[in-house]
Amino acid sequence: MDTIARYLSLHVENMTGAVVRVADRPLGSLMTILVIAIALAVPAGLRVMVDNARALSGTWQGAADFTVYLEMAVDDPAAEDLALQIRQRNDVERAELLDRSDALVEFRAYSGFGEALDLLAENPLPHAIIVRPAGTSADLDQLVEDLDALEETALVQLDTEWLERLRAILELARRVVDVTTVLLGLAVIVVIGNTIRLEIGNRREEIEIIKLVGGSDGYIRRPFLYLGLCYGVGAGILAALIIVLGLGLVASPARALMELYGSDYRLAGLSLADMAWLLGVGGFLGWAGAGIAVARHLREIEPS
Amino acid sequence: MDTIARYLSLHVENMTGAVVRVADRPLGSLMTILVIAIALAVPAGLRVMVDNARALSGTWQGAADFTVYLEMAVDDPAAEDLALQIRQRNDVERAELLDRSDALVEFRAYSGFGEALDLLAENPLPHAIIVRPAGTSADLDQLVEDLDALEETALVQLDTEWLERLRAILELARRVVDVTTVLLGLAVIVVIGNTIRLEIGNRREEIEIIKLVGGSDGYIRRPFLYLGLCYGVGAGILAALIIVLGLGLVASPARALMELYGSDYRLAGLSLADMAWLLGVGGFLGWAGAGIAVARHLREIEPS
Amino acid sequence: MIRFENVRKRYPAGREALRGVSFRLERGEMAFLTGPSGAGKSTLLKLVALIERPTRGTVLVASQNTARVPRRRIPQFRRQIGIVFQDHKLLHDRTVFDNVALPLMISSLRRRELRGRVRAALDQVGLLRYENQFPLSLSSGEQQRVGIARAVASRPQLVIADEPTGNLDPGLSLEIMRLFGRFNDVGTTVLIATHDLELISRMGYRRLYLEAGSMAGPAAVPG
Amino acid sequence: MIRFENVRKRYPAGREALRGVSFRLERGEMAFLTGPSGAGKSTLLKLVALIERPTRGTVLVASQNTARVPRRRIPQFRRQIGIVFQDHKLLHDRTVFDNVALPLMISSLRRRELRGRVRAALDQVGLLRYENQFPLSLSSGEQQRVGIARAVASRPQLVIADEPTGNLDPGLSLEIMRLFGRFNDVGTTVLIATHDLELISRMGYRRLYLEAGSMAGPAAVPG
Ligand SMILES: Nc1ncnc2c1ncn2[C@@H]1O[C@H](COP(=O)(O)OP(=O)(O)OP(=O)(O)O)[C@@H](O)[C@H]1O
Ligand SMILES: Nc1ncnc2c1ncn2[C@@H]1O[C@H](COP(=O)(O)OP(=O)(O)OP(=O)(O)O)[C@@H](O)[C@H]1O
Ligand SMILES: [Mg+2]
Ligand SMILES: [Mg+2]
Repeated sequence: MDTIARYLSLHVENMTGAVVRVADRPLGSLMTILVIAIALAVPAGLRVMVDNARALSGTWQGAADFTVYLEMAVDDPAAEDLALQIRQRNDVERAELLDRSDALVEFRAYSGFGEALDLLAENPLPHAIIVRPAGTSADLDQLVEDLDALEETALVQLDTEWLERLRAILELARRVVDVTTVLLGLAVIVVIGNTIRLEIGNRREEIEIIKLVGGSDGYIRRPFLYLGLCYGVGAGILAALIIVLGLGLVASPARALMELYGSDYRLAGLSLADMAWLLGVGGFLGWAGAGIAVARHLREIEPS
Repeated sequence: MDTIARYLSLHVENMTGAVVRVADRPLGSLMTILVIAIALAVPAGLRVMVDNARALSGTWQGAADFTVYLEMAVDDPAAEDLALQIRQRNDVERAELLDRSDALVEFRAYSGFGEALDLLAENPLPHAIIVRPAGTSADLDQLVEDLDALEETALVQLDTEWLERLRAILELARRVVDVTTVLLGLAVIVVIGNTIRLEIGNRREEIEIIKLVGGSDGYIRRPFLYLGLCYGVGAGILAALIIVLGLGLVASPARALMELYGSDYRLAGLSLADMAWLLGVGGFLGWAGAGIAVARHLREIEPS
Repeated sequence: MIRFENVRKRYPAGREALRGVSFRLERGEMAFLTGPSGAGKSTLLKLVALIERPTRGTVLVASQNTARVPRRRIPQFRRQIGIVFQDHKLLHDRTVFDNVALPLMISSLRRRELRGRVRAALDQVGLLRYENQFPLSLSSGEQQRVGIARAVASRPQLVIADEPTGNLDPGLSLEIMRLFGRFNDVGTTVLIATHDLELISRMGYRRLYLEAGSMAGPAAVPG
Repeated sequence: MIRFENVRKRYPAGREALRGVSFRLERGEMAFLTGPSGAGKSTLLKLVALIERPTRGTVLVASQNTARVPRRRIPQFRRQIGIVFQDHKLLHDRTVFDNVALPLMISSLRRRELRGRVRAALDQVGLLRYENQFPLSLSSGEQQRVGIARAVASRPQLVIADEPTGNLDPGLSLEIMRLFGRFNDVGTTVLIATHDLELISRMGYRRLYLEAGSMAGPAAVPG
């Protein structure tokens, strides 16, 4: 019992020692923490942006609905009949008849050539059925093939080009962010490891002396690990702050973009869970970086 | 003459001394250089990506051409006449008549609803004149107004929505990259300053001793400045390498994206000028960071 | 307590600091180690404290063969020895009190007891009034005495000291040597390397004489 | 060469190390500074080398009032003084040769001349054979002698030494003191703080005696 209490008090002592050391040279420590914070904030911030873009792309278009255009000759009752038939398929979630006149309105709204269509002499559109598939993309191919084979069908059009473009852009952005994340995560470990390494160098004499009077490796190692942890957690907090500020800076062009799409989507900020993540990752990287540095460099220092 | 020669030899000695010091502890120095390189590479790499996207968006659509749809009643000779008239305006660079039948073909190709148009009973399109304006966007408003006022004109359509969306996205990306650049540029200075600060701490005894035997501040400062320079230049080189590798990693999704647009645009890499820039910026930031750290911390160390 | 058997020490640089040294220091004994500069005195003490390991021969300390103490057991091994260093080896960013308390903190001594022991040790070297000062604000003689206080604060069974009076005036030197004598009186084994021949001739403890890495004279008692 | 006029030194901690010291050391003179531990010997030498500044009173060195030497001129000021430190103050990552060469490099001496002077200085302290060794591989007496070689290599007009024989055996101590005597013979002013009363009584130079921050006895020659 007593031993455990003493061990704990030793730990607490080390921890406060580390905090004191950070607070003791406020500027130097703040600089270290700032660098780590930036290295954490950049990928986290970029990730928030990409997540936002994804959520936004979700609001732009539902699932990959597609349109079945019927022959001009198909009349209203036949078209409605067909829609019902399609709706009953297993691989179809929804199928709605778009009346010729409704279709023209729809076409105007989405084609981007809206006003140009006012110039048309008569409604040139046939009936159309809008289908939302239920299955996977493999099922989709089969479904399209089936519908195309119907004799009433003039054309099946998968209007997914725009969505695909967007997905490709986001995919690319995600890849860029991934590369950045790996690079900067590496940077965090190296910065902390490096700082601890130089810190160890600065305390070379102290380490030697403690070894000389019988301090074990664990005793020497502990304050450095706590120091790394302090750096990491401090950096996590600061990173959250930087992201909030950074999002503020990009908020205005983002809003401009939203307006272009007539969207009332609001940019999502950093959630509490994200912040907890940042703290956790910061603390872990700090501890790990310190551990690596200590393991590498503590043995090198032997009294002579 | 002799004094200058000695002074120069002192400089050379310091420079080689710095290089030797970097090479002497290969791992530690490489770590420092790696961090700085990452901090340089991330904004530079993102910048390259955004530049690419801009160049690409340039190939997608020329200047902001717009279309003047004529009344259905306007016949071929009258349309041709009007096109000639428009072409002669000062604020118009080019004006081309798009024949009704040609227009249908064009419409099919660009609207994304191409095949759906095959279902139309007859050509519903009027003649159209495609106008490329010559002046600024202020002139443009006047031009559009004038053309809209012509009695033959049914509709003037500025089809710039897609381009505007793209520009907004790129503007947003550029803003994000700017924030990132400032943050990471700051990080570079702090990392170098911090490293030099700890390096100075590690050499505290040496500095004290040199001061005791009469070494001037300049004599003590010089090797640290060269060390910072070495870190910066080394990091610049490594950053170029990282960018080349990073671009390699995002090349495949980028190509997928290009294919979606049917573009044969090839991703531009890092030019020699960019690399020179990286080296220059790295070297400058290295020297500056070291200078700041040295100025701050050298005075603190006085023999006692 | 200490037994050297034909110990040789050759440093990596190639210089041979000890060339076959054998002697024995009994539990509770006190002895002075003398010899000219570069004779190997510090080297001998370093072998006792496991700061260096012998190239050949056997070093036994408190019945343990030092060759059999693995790296990770060295801290424990050192805790039974109080060492006074030629260059003090004090921590400059801790107070005199904290410096003396260091070995006790490492052994996780209870706070109350630690305090008592540290102050007793400081009192013995006459520096109690400086307990809250930092080492840099002390004269070198004062620093040396802080080092002595640290070495004895944990009441080790063996104390080794490398020229503990090098920076002290003759009067203080004698006093410090008498202090070591008092530790010896209560059973501590003491080995002191010193140049102060005049001083030790007055004190009459056993003398070990090293010259060019070999033990000479009547002091050498083959193990 | 050195003139103290009613010099007082109070350290920030509040302790008064010198309480009104006046004395004069003529150009070409050699003197020993003695006194018990904590008397203020090191403090006095630090005032000469501008490592500390007096709280009150005037310190003149080589006809310069040290109070009038601004911070940025201190390096130049120090280059005219050779200093031997109590704790050697050697650079551990440079060879013995480079350590001794340091003050000469700082004065941008030509390579050829530098080499000659360094080797001559090392020869004088009997360590020429160690020129390519690193300080850590030397015994402390050897390190102390390297420090002496460094102090005299630039042939300064004034040499001050703080207990330069603290880690040396009596024989070597005498030899080193004689070496300082020889520098003095060729015109160098020398001031040495030491505890080795027996030794200096044999040498017969002037003695300055400090006690508790005041100069006492016949040595004190009011400025
Ligand atoms: N780490 C080392 N590497 C190489 N040689 C060393 C090392 N330490 C000591 N030596 C050499 O071993 C010899 C004995 O050194 P040691 O320090 O034991 O002498 P000493 O008797 O303590 O001398 P002093 O009285 O001057 O302190 C010396 O010649 C010294 O140069
Ligand atoms: N930097 C400092 N700050 C505060 N007090 C100091 C400082 N340096 C020395 N002192 C105090 O001033 C007094 C004189 O110290 P000094 O080092 O001059 O003594 P000394 O004569 O050289 O002693 P020794 O023979 O032990 O080296 C001592 O009481 C010491 O504690
Ligand atoms: Mg020794
Ligand atoms: Mg002193």
